[in-house]
Amino acid sequence: MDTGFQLFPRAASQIAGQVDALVLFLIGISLFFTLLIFGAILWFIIRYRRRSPGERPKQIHGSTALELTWTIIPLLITVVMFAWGAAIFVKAHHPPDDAMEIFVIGKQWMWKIQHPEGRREINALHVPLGQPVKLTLTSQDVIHDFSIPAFRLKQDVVPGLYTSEWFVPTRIGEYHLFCDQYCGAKHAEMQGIVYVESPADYQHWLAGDPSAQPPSSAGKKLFAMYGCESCHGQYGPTLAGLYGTPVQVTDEHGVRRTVIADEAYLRESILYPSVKIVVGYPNRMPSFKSTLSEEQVLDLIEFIKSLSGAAVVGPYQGPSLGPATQPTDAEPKINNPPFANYRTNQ
Amino acid sequence: MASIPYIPEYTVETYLNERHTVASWLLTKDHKRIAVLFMISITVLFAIGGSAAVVMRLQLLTPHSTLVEAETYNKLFTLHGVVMVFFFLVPSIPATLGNFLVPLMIGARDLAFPRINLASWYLYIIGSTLALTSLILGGVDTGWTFYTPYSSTFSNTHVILAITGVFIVGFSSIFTGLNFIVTIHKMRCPGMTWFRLPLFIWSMYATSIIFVLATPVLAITLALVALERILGVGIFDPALGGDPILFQHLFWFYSHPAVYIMILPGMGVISELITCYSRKSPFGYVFIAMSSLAIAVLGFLVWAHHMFVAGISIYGGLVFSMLSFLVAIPSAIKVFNWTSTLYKGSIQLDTPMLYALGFIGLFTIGGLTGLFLATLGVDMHVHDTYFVIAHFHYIMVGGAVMAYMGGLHFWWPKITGKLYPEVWGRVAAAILFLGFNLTFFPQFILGYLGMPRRYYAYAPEFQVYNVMSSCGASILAIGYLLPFFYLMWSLKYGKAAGNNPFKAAGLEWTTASPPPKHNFLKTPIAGEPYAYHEMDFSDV
Amino acid sequence: MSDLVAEQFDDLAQQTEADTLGMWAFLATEVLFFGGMICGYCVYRLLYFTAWHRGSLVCDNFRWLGVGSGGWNTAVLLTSSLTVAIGVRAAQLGQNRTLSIMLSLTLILGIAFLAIKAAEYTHEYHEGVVPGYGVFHPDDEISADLRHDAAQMHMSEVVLRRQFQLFWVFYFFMTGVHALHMIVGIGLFTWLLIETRRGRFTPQKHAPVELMGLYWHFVDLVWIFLLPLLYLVR
Amino acid sequence: MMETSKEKIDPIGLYLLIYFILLLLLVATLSAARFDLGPWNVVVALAIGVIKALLVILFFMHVRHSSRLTWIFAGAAFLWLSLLLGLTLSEYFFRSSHYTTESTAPYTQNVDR
Repeated sequence: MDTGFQLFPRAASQIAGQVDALVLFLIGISLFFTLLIFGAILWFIIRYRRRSPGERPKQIHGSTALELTWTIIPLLITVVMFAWGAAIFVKAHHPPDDAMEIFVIGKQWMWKIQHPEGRREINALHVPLGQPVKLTLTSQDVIHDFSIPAFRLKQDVVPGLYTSEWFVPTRIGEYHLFCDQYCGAKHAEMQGIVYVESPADYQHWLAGDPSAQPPSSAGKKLFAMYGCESCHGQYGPTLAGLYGTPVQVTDEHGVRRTVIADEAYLRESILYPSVKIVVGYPNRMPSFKSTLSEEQVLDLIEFIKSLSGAAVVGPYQGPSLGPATQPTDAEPKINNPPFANYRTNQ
Repeated sequence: MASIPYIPEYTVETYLNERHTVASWLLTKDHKRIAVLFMISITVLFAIGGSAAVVMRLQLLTPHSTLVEAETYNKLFTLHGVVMVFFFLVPSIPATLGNFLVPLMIGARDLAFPRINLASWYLYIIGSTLALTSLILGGVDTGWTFYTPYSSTFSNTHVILAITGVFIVGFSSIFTGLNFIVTIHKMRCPGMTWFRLPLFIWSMYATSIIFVLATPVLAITLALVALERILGVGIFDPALGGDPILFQHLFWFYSHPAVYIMILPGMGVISELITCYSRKSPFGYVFIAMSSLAIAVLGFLVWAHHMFVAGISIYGGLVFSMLSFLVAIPSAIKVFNWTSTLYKGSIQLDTPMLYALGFIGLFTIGGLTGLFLATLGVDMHVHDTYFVIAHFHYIMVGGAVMAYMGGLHFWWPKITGKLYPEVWGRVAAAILFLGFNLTFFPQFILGYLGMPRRYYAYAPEFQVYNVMSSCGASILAIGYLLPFFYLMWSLKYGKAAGNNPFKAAGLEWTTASPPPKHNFLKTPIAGEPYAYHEMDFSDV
Repeated sequence: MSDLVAEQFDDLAQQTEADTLGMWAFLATEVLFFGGMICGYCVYRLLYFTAWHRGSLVCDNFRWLGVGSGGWNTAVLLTSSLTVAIGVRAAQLGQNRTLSIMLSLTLILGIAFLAIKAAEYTHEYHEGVVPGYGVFHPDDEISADLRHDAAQMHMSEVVLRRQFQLFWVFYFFMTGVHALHMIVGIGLFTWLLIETRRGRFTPQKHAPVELMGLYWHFVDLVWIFLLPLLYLVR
Repeated sequence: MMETSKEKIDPIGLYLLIYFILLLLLVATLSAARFDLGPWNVVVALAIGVIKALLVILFFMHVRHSSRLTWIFAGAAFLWLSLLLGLTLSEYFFRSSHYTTESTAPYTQNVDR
């Protein structure tokens, strides 16, 4: 981190150059108008200083032509500013389809970052050079803001909402990662470092950590640790090949229905098992709501999915993954439960 | 201009010496006394907010200073924000100069509802007492924006007390706005048509529209946050089904028009100062007046430019960015018209004029940097950094406070009947201008380098600019203390000011200073505004 | 200057116009005050329509003679608006007897409104839908409906319960603030009744009656919009 | 009310008529709620509400023969309300289909207060 006399932060992402160009244009415009105003004032107060106490200047009440000029010209300039800024903004909110997906959870005063290959890191983000990276962000408590000045990017991390941002690192090095939205006492300590490495170094780093294993194997360990196999071996419903298949369930007030065992169903059965009981089995499964963390639930779901060998890839999510827009009066779409078609191949 | 013969002011009974009992001040219905009461209470609050700022600047001298820990620093910037925004900037010009001058400038004996005006002061006192009690009991650490779910669920500081204080002071400004609107509509003296109104009155009218139409939404939003905090229900807390972005929508629906509440009165003061000290009628009077209204109305359409990165949709970003550029145009018109008013004038650089010219310069920079923030592409980078801090301080401190100081000096003879020392005034204005620029210009660079706001410690490479900023802050502090001293000094030793010491046009300068209880001995007849061509400057 | 006109006004007409304008400006703040709540309500209605639909059905089930309590309340308030309007007319004509009758009728109707509201609140308390620390346990019949809705909407029942609770937060907050305005209105009208008995109002000087009338009509106006928003979400 | 001169006083009959219409509209609102018109339910209910509101404002609040200024004040209040509702709801409405994390809230503690 060189601490020389900087005017501009280093540009290390694909839009950094464009944002800097736009800012130079804006600085140019501002400089022009500032000098125009300051110059005019200085010139007038010298040229028209009061020469005698009784001096009475000739009154000028205004000129509509002049007024129109300094209404229309600023209007045109602002239209250009708007268009240029909007172009960058829209581009920055449409990631390419081949972007590498990284899942970021903001938690009070630390960043938990999870790579697709399962590698997890705290307050650090390793990204390969030149590879488009899409971050999917959410928060566990208050609003944070994932901001990387060198990439000229920031996106609020809102609890209860998936927001996303994407970039293409263009320069190897270590860059600041700040939390930009006030989030409590240690808001100033919620910082991190973004390491941009060459693809080779990145793979090396990725492979370097033995503990990192794909979530499904982590899920397998959890499955054993919490004794799930003791029931789901014989008494409880078998989980092999369960994912994606219809299941006969009776919900609490005795209505028997078939439900597709997607992530939402798996997740609900882990956290609130009594809501849907598989036909033919007693309602004896304990709730794991208070014992399992979010990552563990995701790992378990991955493990169950690996039992049936399925991996569902989700479509592009759009700029901010906010609260679901309830289908107001339309017939509820059975085949589109929120969680199902969101990619979770951790 | 019907000019009233000059009456030595000591023989006539003025609003200051008609009665001296404490009750005559605390239960007064005279708009001039209420203005003075506001002036005192606002100065006290400004001092509290300012001292918080000084401690923050000292903390930021070094990257990891231990002057104050994290929690204390968070409480300091919240206090600085809440006190400066709700208790100083919003009421400063309307409640002091506005209360004093609106009836005088339109030739009325008093505001339409004097008792409501006094109630407004009492609400202000109750509100500020509550806010300061929350400070004494341990302070609030949510920032003046009270963003949920932090303020409603996660913060364990005195949020409800502070919210009640701000809720009550909101009604104080509603009452002021109500009073001004009805007074300007119904109590103008004969001959005072709408387009003969002084431009200060136009800006007061526009500010009152915002007071009346925006403040209630803040009141209800803070009430919802307090409700959520007390009952633990999830209005804005996503863990309980709420939506934090809804809070931001409702909060900024008030808070952006609130920044126009802060700047519009300043613009009104500047129009008066520029015309008086260049002895010229304003260039494009109608355009300046209408741009005040345009700012007030357009100000309500732009609030979500505070939320470009908060998770709103692209549609929202595009619409609000476009509207935010529209609201910049009327401000540009005003700046161009002020500068043109100087053309071919007879300019005298007295203290108020220095403040006015300082205002125009700094407001121009503040306004132009606002365009950076309204541009979507750039806001992605500079949102919630020191760039934003520099921008709004250029508008609020460089603009609103500079105008408040200019207005205070310009009408000080009319309010107190005493002249302030001219030389000291100019020295203070110069110090203020220099100190201000040294404090806030480096923060633009800090912001673009990416230093986030509300950080009590920062990365070492930002230290150079922070040190410059802290030095500037100390000069700025001196710049504010100086006027306090020589204005107090002038109360006793200042020369007696006649009716119109600065040869300004306006009905308030036709009556005695300080004016009698009912402002005018007989109801004036208003002629052309800014009639500097008819005025006789012989006896200067 | 007779005590009829305050010192800062030139004549009575100016004072009346100023008072009316002042009242309308104040009502504008009230519109925005309720507007903030309605904005929050509408956003959540857009986001959580199922919960809003269920909540509205529950709050409309407090019925008497086949008409929901919302309907009865609106009828009561409309009648009180009538009596206020006739009362104001009587004040203008100086018929003090009619004025005092109308004012007392308005008071009775106002208290009737609050009584219906109180009955409704207790009913809802017994149904367990009052949100707040540990008080939110909708009784089984409502919970069953919620589970059915959750299953139909294919979402977790716990989440729907939270959204359902949010409906009740808005219901109690909006009707609560409205009831508060009713209580203030009743207090003002009691003061008006006392002043009328003292014969203070003449055809020239009856501004307080008109202003309080405007305030009462506004509170009735708010309820006119609260009825479809809260009770009739279908 | 503008001046208190005689001709501005409305006959009692007018008030009774307006009151009767308002009751009719109330019955209409309640009965309209019984039919399931889908999204149109909201529109009908609010439309009747607006008509009732206009009746109360124009006749009971005497705005009918008040100064044009009172019209502007009343109109401004409701215009600003529509500004707040319109812009906020349109922003929510145009949000791309995103998925609330509530049903899948990545919380370790699913608070159920």
